[in-house]
Amino acid sequence: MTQTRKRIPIERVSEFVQDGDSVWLGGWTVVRKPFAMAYELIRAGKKNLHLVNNPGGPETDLLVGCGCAAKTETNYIGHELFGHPYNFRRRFEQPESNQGFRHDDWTVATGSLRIMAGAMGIPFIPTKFLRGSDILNPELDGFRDLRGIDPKVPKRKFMMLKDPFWEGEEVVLIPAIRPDVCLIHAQEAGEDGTVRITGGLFLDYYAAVAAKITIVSAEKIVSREALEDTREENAIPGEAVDAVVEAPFGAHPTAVHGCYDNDPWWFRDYLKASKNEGTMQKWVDEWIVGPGSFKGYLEKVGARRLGKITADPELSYSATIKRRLDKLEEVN
Amino acid sequence: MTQTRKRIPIERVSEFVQDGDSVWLGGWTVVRKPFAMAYELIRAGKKNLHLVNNPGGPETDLLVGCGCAAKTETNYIGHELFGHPYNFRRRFEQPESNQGFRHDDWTVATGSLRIMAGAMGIPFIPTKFLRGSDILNPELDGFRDLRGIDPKVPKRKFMMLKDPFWEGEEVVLIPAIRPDVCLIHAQEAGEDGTVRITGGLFLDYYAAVAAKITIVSAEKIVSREALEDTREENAIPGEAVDAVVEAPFGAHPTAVHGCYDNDPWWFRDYLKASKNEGTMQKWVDEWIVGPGSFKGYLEKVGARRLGKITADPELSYSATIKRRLDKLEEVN
Amino acid sequence: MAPNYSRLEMMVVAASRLLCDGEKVLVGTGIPLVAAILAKKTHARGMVMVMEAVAFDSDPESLPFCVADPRAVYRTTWTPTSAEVMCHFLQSGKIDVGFLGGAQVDRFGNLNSTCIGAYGLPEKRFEGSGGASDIASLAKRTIIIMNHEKRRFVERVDYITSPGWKCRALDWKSDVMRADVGLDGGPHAVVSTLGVMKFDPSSKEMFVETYYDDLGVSIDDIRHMTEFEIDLSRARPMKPPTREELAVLREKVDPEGIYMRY
Amino acid sequence: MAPNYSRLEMMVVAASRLLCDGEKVLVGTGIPLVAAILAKKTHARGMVMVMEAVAFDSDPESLPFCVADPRAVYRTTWTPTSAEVMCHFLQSGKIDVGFLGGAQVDRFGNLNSTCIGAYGLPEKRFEGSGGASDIASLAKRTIIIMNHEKRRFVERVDYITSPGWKCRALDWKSDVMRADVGLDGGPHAVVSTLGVMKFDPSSKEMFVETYYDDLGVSIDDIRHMTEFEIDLSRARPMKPPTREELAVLREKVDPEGIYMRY
Repeated sequence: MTQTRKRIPIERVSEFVQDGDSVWLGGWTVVRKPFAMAYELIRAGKKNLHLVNNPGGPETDLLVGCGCAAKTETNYIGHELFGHPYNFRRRFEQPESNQGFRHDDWTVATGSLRIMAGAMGIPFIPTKFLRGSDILNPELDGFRDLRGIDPKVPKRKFMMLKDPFWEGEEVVLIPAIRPDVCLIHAQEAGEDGTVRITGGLFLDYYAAVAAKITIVSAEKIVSREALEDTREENAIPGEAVDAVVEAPFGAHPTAVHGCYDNDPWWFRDYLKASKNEGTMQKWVDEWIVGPGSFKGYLEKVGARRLGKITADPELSYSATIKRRLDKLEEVN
Repeated sequence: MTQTRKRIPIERVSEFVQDGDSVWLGGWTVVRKPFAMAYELIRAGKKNLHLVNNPGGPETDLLVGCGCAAKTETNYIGHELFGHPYNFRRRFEQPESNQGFRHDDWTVATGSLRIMAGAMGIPFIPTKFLRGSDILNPELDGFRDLRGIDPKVPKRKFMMLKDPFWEGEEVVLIPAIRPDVCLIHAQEAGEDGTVRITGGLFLDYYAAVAAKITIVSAEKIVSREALEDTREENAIPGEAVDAVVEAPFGAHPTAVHGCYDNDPWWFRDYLKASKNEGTMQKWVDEWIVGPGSFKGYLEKVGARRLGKITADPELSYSATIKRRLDKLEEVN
Repeated sequence: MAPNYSRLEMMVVAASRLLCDGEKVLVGTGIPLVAAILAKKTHARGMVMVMEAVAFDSDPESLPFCVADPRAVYRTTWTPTSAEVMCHFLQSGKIDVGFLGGAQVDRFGNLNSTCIGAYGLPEKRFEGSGGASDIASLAKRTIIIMNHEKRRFVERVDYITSPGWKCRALDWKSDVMRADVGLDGGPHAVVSTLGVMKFDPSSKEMFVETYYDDLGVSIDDIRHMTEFEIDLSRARPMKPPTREELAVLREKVDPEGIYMRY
Repeated sequence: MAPNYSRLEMMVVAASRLLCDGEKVLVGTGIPLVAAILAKKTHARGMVMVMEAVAFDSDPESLPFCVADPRAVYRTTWTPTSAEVMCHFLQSGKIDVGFLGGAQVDRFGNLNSTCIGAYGLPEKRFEGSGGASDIASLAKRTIIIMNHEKRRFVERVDYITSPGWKCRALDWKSDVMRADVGLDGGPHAVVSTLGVMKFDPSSKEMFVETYYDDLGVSIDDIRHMTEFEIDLSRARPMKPPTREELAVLREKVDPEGIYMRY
């Protein structure tokens, strides 16, 4: 077996990400998002990141809001039913806050195909989706002025080709996604990087393989022997992972199957704060800069709130938490 | 949950396969091959089948030897270290036994890509493999005279395309595989068709989704509740399966992880018999036609031999069986 | 006596009735999820409810907050990724019904969930397609559910996120029928807070099939709340929710009022 | 005193020595498997042994009979399919070493495992490429292992299953260097029952690096058993197997003699 020990402390994550890198953020909207690592990137003041994911959640809105991202390339950025991605929106709706920000719209299926192509090392893949939609409208291509110039952006958004093999249908060729860095949060990982994920892998395996560098934070670092016992549940081989971080509650405020649920208090506060630049900056100071570390952040969240969102082991989610922000009761 | 009960007796399998169909045979060379179902096709006298698999094992050599197959399209047909696929070979080496038989050569990786494309419903997929190899040599295309004529054969074997998105590499477009029928043997299945496979799924999921009709035989039919408990190990959803058959030892003489090992006595006898048409026909009469059913076949194999190959539950294979055919001891 | 249910509830019940037992239904986050679960817990027990992120043949005990929610995979027997759900099942034509919300719809059932106003400098930017464009493209039929407002039922959507019956040509310079760009399926119904709209088999334009008469909705209300001219000639009153439908919706599907905002 | 080991054993030991600790090695069924397991159980404990069907980071306790054998996945932590191994790891350039057998090899390391004679009507038809063509195409380097016979070391292989240094052009009408068809990597060594051959960095032609002197092999033997002209000027004697190498091979790797035919 491979002998490499890849464990690093969370403070070292930002060394693996360079300004300007394309970064895939694993998970799905408000589930299993690599928040502890995203907070590190913000504290390290990363700039000009090109964020790719499928789809993006609060971590993406936050990185946009903190000025870390110059480009987003995804099918969705939002908080599901909790509310709207105000930082992301502001870049569009208020030209003065745009700051050269660019966004390229895709879809869940085509993003899946594109990161699969990236994992396979092939430059493109055909699809039957996108025909008839403005998502391919060349006049509405958010990356139009970057194509052929920015090496992290494909030279074209798509190409049509008539199938030469079967019925001769016109299909759409779409480019692979090739991230520089992939950040994933998982339930368990081994010292060698093997990753166990339950209750939904999303596209994390493909992204881990497609990226040049992959870092996984996990609720728990487990032994090789434990991972041998869960073989059919292990989702990513250690060979696709460059570093692992032990970070309990490392996806907070998003949910982790079998571990904890969404933190509605976080969403309530964040949504209120993110509605304008000023309150947003105050929120960042209070919740990210101030605590100074992920440990400090969790202490600020508090054991009672973390207890409230802890999952029922049988159900894999919290059976008691309330999720309506307008009727939320305080915990303290 | 879906309520459909899809269980059929093994005798009904042949109703799902029509003469001339393209048939995907699951498993991998000498592992988890759908033998009980292949024997049914032989007893039913199926003709002109177009066999696709990745790769083929003794079941393919046998179907070729029994005159059931008019075409094979795969990367390998053989018995691994046990010996050579004499029936398949004869179609090439002895023109008088060719009978219009056609073979199209591929590779493991490109066969994988092609059945993935079939599962995705896209007509082709790009690859970086095959360049520089005679496998694409247009003058050595085994299906050359069928292209554009036989609707089960792609109009072309491949097409070159210069990548328009990234570095401009010349890649090879290869056609999807779209089987009419997929036959798989698994460790467990539910009445609704959900399939649990451990120790190697091979390409069975993709083939099950790509095929118009999928039939799964399983060592054991298990309850919905049992399948809920093994969720992360379940490989194929019931929605991709049209019928399930309970067939203990249904992959004999090939190995099934956790259940039984290869039967070396079978390979010894088959290899000896398959060296010429006459002894082959005798073998078929003795082992397939004579016993009349899979039950009769297993009785003929005998409980002692089946006991010998039964897997150690901890190891998932038999720790005691000897695999050198030249030193095999009899069991009776 | 005033009805004891809301237009939101009527909308969810009306939508749930369009789902049939035995169908594979690919459901989006939000109200579609509520209506699909209601169907599954009433008349369509054998419906296979699929969500793009991970849930396949889902039968949740507690209402999922999104399509990736651990509630959605409780006691399922398969946890695919969006590669399997969207690329293998949807792209290969194996999904019977797509069930979607949106911000704008037009007479041909084109859906916009991207932005209001010009794409480059919109008045309002939304979260984006998610899987909506994919689902509307290749499900065998699509059901749309949304609030009935004039700014939502528009003459022409500002951006075609999800193609309806008449959508962009492959040169993206004109509009053509969806079959001309290789798409099967198409919008089957738009279920709103005022009624249920369907599409004329020959013109492919939206018409009113039923309206929520019992809740005081008139066909004139629909006319006024719809920016484009809509055929009202076939409109008939909607059958109110049954006691069972309301009870299951309120007590089992969304007791917390997460989506129904009681 | 005559050596207490066979040419087959020397070949397996010589091949195992070419594998390095820490490398990801994609191994074919048969003798390559034996040599790779020997390396893993001696000097290359941290080598990641991968097999195309399912085994990833394999460290079997009992010799697998093929790359799909349950023995290959015993206590592994991941069971991929050939889609992951071949398409994700190999195609994307993540495999360090490909390790293959074959029926014929030529001076440029092209391998044939398809047929002897004309493709349409061969003297001898073999099982086919399996994963050999893929592995030889995109592993960072390829090691070939085969019996040294004149009918196997040929001027020109009858069919290029697996491309070597000079292979088919993209019009399939001429031969070109592999870089010209977009392939990286290439044959690194051919380990035979007589010696170890490498490829000249500039001409890309095979030359003899070592021969099994202790077993009575001379460079003239290699010349006579090779159909094409081969450079012998750099040949030096091979270091015999160590006691440990032989002990591990005989007692741990293949005690039954399945591959080694004791």
